[in-house]
Amino acid sequence: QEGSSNPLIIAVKAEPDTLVPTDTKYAVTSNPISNNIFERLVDLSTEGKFVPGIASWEIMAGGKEFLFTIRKGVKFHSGDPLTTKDVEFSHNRSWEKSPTYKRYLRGFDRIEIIDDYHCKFFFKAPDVLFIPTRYLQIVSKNYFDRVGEEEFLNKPVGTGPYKLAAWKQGDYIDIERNEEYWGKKPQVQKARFVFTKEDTTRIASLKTGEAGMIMDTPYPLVKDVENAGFKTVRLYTHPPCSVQFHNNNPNVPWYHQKVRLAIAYAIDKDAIVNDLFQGIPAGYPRLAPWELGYDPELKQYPYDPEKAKALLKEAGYPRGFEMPLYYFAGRSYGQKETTEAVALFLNAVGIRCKIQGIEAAQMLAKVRAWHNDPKTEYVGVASVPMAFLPDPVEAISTAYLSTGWGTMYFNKEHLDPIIEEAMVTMDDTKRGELIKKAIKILHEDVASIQIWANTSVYAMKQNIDFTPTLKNREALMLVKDVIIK
Amino acid sequence: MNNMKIITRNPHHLFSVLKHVPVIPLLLLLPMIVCGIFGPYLYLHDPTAMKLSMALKPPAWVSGGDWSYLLGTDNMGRDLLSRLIEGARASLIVAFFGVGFAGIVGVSIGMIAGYFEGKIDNIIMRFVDAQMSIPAILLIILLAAVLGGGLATIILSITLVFWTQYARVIRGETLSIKQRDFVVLAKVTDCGTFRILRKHIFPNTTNTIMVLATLQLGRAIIIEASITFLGMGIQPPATAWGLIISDGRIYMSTAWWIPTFAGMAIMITVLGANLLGDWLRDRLDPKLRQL
Amino acid sequence: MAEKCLLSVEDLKTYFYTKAGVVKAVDGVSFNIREGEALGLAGESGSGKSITCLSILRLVPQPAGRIVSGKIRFQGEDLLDKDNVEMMKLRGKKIAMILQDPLMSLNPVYTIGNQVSEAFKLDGLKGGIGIKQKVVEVLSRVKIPSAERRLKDYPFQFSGGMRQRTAAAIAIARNPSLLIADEPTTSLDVTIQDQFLRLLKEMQKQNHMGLLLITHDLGIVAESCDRVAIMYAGKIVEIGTVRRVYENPTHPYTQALMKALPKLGTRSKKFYQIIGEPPDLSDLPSGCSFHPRCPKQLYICKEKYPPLTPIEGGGYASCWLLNERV
Amino acid sequence: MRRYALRRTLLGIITVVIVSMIIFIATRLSGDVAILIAPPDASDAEIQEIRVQLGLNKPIPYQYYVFVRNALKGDFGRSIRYNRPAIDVLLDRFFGTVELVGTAFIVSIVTGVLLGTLSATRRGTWLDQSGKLFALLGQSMPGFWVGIMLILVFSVNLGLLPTSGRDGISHLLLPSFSMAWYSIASIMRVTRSSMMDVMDSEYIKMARSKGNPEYIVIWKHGLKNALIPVIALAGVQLANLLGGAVIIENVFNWPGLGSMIVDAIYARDYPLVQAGVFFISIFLIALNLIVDLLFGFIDPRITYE
Amino acid sequence: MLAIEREGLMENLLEAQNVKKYFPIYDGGVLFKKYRMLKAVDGVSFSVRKGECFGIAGESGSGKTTVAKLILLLEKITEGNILFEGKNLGRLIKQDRSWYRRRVQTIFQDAASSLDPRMRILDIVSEPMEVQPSGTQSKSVIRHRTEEILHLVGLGSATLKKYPHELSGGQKQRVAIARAMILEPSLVILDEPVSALDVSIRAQILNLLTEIQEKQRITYLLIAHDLAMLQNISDQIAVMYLGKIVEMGNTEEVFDRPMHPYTKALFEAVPRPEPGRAKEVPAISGEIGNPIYPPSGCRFHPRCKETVPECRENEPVVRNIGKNHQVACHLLTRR
Ligand SMILES: Nc1ncnc2c1ncn2[C@@H]1O[C@H](COP(=O)(O)OP(=O)(O)OP(=O)(O)O)[C@@H](O)[C@H]1O
Ligand SMILES: Nc1ncnc2c1ncn2[C@@H]1O[C@H](COP(=O)(O)OP(=O)(O)OP(=O)(O)O)[C@@H](O)[C@H]1O
Ligand SMILES: [Mg+2]
Ligand SMILES: [Mg+2]
Repeated sequence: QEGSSNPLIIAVKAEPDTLVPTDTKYAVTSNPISNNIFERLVDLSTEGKFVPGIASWEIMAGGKEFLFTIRKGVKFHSGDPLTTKDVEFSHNRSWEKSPTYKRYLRGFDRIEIIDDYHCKFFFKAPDVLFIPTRYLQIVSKNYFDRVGEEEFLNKPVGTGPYKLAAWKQGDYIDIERNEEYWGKKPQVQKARFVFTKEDTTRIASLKTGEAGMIMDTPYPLVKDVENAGFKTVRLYTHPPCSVQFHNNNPNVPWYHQKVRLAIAYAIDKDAIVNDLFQGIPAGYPRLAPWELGYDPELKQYPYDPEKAKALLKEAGYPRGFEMPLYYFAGRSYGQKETTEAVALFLNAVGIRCKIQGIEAAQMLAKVRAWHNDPKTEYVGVASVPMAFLPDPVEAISTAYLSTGWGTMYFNKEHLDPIIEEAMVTMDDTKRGELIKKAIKILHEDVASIQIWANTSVYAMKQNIDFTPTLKNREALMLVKDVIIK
Repeated sequence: MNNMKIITRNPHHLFSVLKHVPVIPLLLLLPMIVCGIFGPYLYLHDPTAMKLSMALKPPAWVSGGDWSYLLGTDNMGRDLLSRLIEGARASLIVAFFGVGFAGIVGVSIGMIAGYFEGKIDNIIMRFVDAQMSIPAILLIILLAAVLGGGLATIILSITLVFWTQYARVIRGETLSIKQRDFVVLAKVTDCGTFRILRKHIFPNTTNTIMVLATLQLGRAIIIEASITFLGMGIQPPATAWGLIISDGRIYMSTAWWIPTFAGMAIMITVLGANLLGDWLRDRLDPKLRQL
Repeated sequence: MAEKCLLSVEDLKTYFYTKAGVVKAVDGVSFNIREGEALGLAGESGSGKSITCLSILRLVPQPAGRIVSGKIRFQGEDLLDKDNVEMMKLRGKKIAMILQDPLMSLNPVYTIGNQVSEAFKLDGLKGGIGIKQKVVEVLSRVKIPSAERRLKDYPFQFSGGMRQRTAAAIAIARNPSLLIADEPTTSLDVTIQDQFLRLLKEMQKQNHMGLLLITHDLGIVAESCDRVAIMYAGKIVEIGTVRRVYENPTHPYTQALMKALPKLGTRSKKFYQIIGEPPDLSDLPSGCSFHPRCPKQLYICKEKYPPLTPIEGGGYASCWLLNERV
Repeated sequence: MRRYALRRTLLGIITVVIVSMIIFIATRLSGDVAILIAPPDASDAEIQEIRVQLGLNKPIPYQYYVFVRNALKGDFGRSIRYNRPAIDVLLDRFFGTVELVGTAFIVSIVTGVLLGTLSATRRGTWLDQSGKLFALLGQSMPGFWVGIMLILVFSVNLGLLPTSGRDGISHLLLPSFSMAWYSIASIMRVTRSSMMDVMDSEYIKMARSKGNPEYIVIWKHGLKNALIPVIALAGVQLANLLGGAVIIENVFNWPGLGSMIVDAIYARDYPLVQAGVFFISIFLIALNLIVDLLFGFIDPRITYE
Repeated sequence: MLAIEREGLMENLLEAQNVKKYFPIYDGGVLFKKYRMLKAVDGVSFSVRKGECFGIAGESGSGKTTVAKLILLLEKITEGNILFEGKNLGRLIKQDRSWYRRRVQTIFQDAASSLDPRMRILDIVSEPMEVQPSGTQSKSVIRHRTEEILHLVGLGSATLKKYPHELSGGQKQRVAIARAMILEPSLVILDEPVSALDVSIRAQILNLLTEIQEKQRITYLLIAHDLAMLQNISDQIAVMYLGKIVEMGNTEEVFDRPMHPYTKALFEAVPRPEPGRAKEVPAISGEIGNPIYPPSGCRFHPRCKETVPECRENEPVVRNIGKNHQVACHLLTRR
């Protein structure tokens, strides 16, 4: 059956800053919509394997060169054909606009256009992340040249299965099926993304039938929505919510591994996942089973307050101590709740937590200032980018390499060499072993305490079918996979 | 010449008015104030003691409820009643200190503007105008972004936002009191400016201040709740009603008691404060009816 | 004195039911006014003069005030029997009123022209030139200079005297048979007051109006009224022709008032003074309300209120001294 | 009148200038946008680069000068987040707010004045009592709570009205009422008491004694005078409503300036915050100016200095 | 009466020499305001001798209160001098000022508004003592003196603890008097001291005032509308019209032989409690002029029934007619 002419209404949490993928600063809010319009050079299968889409590739020179072959006959919504010029243009624009892109392509050397359908990326060292990050999305150079900057931004055109129909700022974005799509024709003809920040309202809009589907159902409401006769499906994305330590300062108790271990034992992670979040988020110890380097042996430290107290005593803190506990105050559900719960568990073993919710902009500034400050006292509940991206190397390198981001944990001696090696090991099995090793060190040293991993819950009407798979990891929402019965 | 007019114009004295008891406002307010002050001695459960296994218990009288958790529990298994009692404190602290500081600032500035008039007055009033043309909530959010969230910030923001109304009203009062004969007479008897402000003008504005303050209490509580609701206000582990609503609003359909009771706590307190304000206003000076 | 009785008030009682108690603002007042006659109602502040005239118009402040009993017969009909609509039609048309404060009695936000023309509109006249002419005419009658140019002015652009004359113009616009003037000149200067009183007299003569003039200035009564009633604490203590009351006051209160008045043409630094203060209407002294201040009080004064007793030379007074003499 | 209008306008302009300074300084003090948009492991040099790009490396007075210079040309800078001219982003949202706040405002004034007058002239009746209760409740509940409750009752349970979005009258009802209730209450209370004062005045006695029917006394003589404090309050209420919109727009997912500004503050999108707050203030100042002039219209004494 | 007999012996306590007070009135201008002058008092000279009661009469707006305010240092003199015991008020230094303020007190018309509603009677009455810079007296001394003075005005010690709104109008005015008298001033300015009171109370207050004057030999400057009262109480009287004194002199003299047409008209206009008194044709027409644009020449001429051409052109000068009687009118020179 062809999709009806009524649009499928999908309520999402936030409005994207822009749909042009090369320009976005807030990928999380852009992706669910822009990935229906734009495509990446590297596509994903439902199992999370990298597969050819608008291009196929070949890795050469031990991971230093990547040759892309563009699929012929692919057209942008503007009618312009997709060529390597567009790839180059997209690359350049991303390089210029997106600091994140620039960082992902750390070892990038140059790009070479061979002909309209072939181009080659050169790297200075083997880059294991270039393909897995799939960061490059393709915009049209011809279109840009023709319409200029403003229109390029306001009426973006991609090669994807849907094209932008309308964007009412602050209200909704309409997309409609691209009838000339090179791939399989999706069933849904039109869809509308409405931005409903307020969780309660988003749920209500599903219940009243205004929305056919909503994203980011808050965990406590999943049961409620199900009871009201709606279908829910889950997508296990990461980043895990974890307790993190700044271990640069030898004068704080949590500088000592024993204390961190005690903390790990003191927190009942299962209770948080099951009672606070009704069992919805996943409680992976570190990596998810499908991830490279997953270690089935690795287990969470169990909840054992007695052991925690004993460890504290051993470490010389029989009567506990005072500890700050920061979190990013914002509006993403779960962080604050987790923080409060962690504080309560820790209080029970004598660690008196001073919770401080700090708004993102200020927190980031603080973290930045703390980076190299050996006097910092920081323990926080936060989501470190852990396995958010297809290859754990990316996350481990950004979070735990001593040159990484506002990092809290350093282990120059043991960890850095392993990570550095993993970063240039193109062979998956070998890299997997390295990752396993690094993770083990992190786990044993209690660099951080994983509590739960983010899980996106989609709720929809019964007649709508949508099963998020690993290919939705960044995209989060691909309308082409939706079937309306 | 009309007796009637003289009677109503005669401003009552605060103390003589306070001898009477405003029953309903006090019935509404007193429990809240008692909770705010004696909270720690009142609650049955430690408001921060969570038992995740007890999460989301409904109020006692609803099936599945537990009489030791009279109003049910929240998502962390904390006793809602105890949390509401604890929350009273934050709300009242914000309200009292915010409104109090705003009063001190606003009244002093208002008296100065009104008494000296001229340039000072002009400058002050332009600032007041400017500030009043930025909606209070927006200004507070901006301030919260500058100062970071938390109790102190909210108190400070409420002070910074609320002083203007005092300043405006008190300036007006001062302008008219200043014209009254007793102030002129004080000048004739060689009272200094400070003495006149302190002994003659200020005491005559206390009625207005009291009325304004009680009416603002309610607004302060609502603003605090609103800011907290937006995530910029009070942060845990502190508890405030706005925070309970804010955290509990997603339970609206599954655990209605959390946002409902917290909302009612706000409503009752604000209602009490407003009623008290009305009562004071009617008693002290019917002229103030327009505040 | 063959004139018909225009208004007769009999035993009027108007009370205010307040939290502090019942205020007997008007407590058994009787008098009458004949056509074309001017009655002065004098008395201290708070003695119930204004409430008396508001009662006549049935405009006692609601909801506290209530006409408790009595009869107000106007041209033979009892006003207290009329319903609101009938009263409304009577007001302004048959009984008009001028209030004390010229600043307050004109609506500050409407032009003079608008407010005066209202009176005519109530008579069913539609707006336009016709009304304007009438407005100008009535304003000229009260001697507003260049009235036509000032129709668009607001009350605050008029001087006190002019405002008061405008109020008078509104009152006489529909040729009422009774004009009630409640202290119409208190806030005016003597020279302006003089002008206004003359105007009032003139209008009264022209239209053959009954006039109830309320004032506490005995001088004004003497010059503008035929008869005078002296009120004290909600009651009329003495009533009679002006000449009789002034030359031969009977009630001790009237006597005291006459003596206490500073008079032109004399020179003495000592004035006759009435001791004490006017009573509180919600807590009147027993018996005769004046007895605590009365220099001639008797035993009975403390116990019973004296009845109105006719006096030789005309009029009545209510004092036990009279009764004894009788 | 002309001179009065001119003076008020001049004062309005001074207010605008002060407002722009307050906003400008507050945004600059609120944190560093560069850190927020830079990737977490960006070096200090990279961050500085972003600052230079955004013109944030210059001293604040100079930045202010640039802001004023451009603002006078109608250019409020580019939104950092949306990478569009701030004024465009703003105009997309502006009418949403105007629609919402405008409706709420008109509803509050009309209902407030009507109820207030009725309640004042029928003192002590059930109408008065229930009016007072309605007003008291409205002033005692936070708007967002009312909003959430209304959604629960009218949308979810009764299914009568939509929960969110901006699409015609049915979408407007709940949000505008959750905002307006407070204002209706304030306006009603002020109208009521002001009307009660006015109805005690001499000119009302005079109007009655002229033989005017009660409706003329109330609606012509009473109301216009009673409106004077109401108009003064209207400006304040408008500011309240605009502030309330910030929250209500979030609750009802209404595309307006309020929610945009809150997001922009979170994102430290200075140009957008500035433009947004500034726009709202100018809007308010302009409306207050109109209110002032209206004052002159209703109360002739004011313009006559 | 006493005053006149001893005339030669008495010195002037207060002397006004061609005193002017102009108020700037806003008159347009948006950025830069423009002003016009309101001539509230425009060249007034008089002298008040020790121990006497000097009355000022005149219509509303004629500048009576402004004169009082100038004497009380509540307004700055625009031009001219006021001398008190020979000292020029315009040049008082700080100590002199507080000395002067102790010597000169005032009582206003509306007692209700001249008592601070938030203060107890004790504090109200004793305030002038408390703010004395010279050696603060002890509380008991102050209290004693307060009781004494309250007794003088006929109020018991029970009033000490009361608030003004607990008192009646007459009592309030007594309190105001007590406050004015507590420092034993030499000059008291009475601005319509009884016009807000009921007829039956007026006499009490006036008697009290004269009693105190006799006891303490205080000088009064009495401002009033009520001519009958002025005639009875004051020794000297000045009649003001639009900021100028039109006639001044010994009270008896002025009342017996009013010379200025305005004075005559004023006397004529006063309603008298004498039924049947034949009144003349309207005493006076029109209203007092506008002090911003006062009429040319004699300010009274637009309302005057006896104008001569000069009246419109020249301001009449003040002339002595008789021993203690001055008038400013062109008619006099004509005669
Ligand atoms: N609305 C009211 N509620 C209660 N008492 C009232 C009201 N109006 C008047 N009174 C009382 O009624 C009494 C008579 O008042 P009224 O106004 O008639 O006095 P009056 O003789 O006109 O005095 P004045 O000379 O001051 O005008 C006064 O004691 C007053 O206190
Ligand atoms: N502060 C002031 N600013 C401007 N004009 C003033 C001021 N004070 C008084 N005037 C004006 O000066 C003139 C004289 O006023 P003043 O009060 O002295 O009159 P008055 O004789 O006391 O009148 P009344 O009998 O009404 O008390 C009036 O026209 C008044 O409007
Ligand atoms: Mg009266
Ligand atoms: Mg005066």
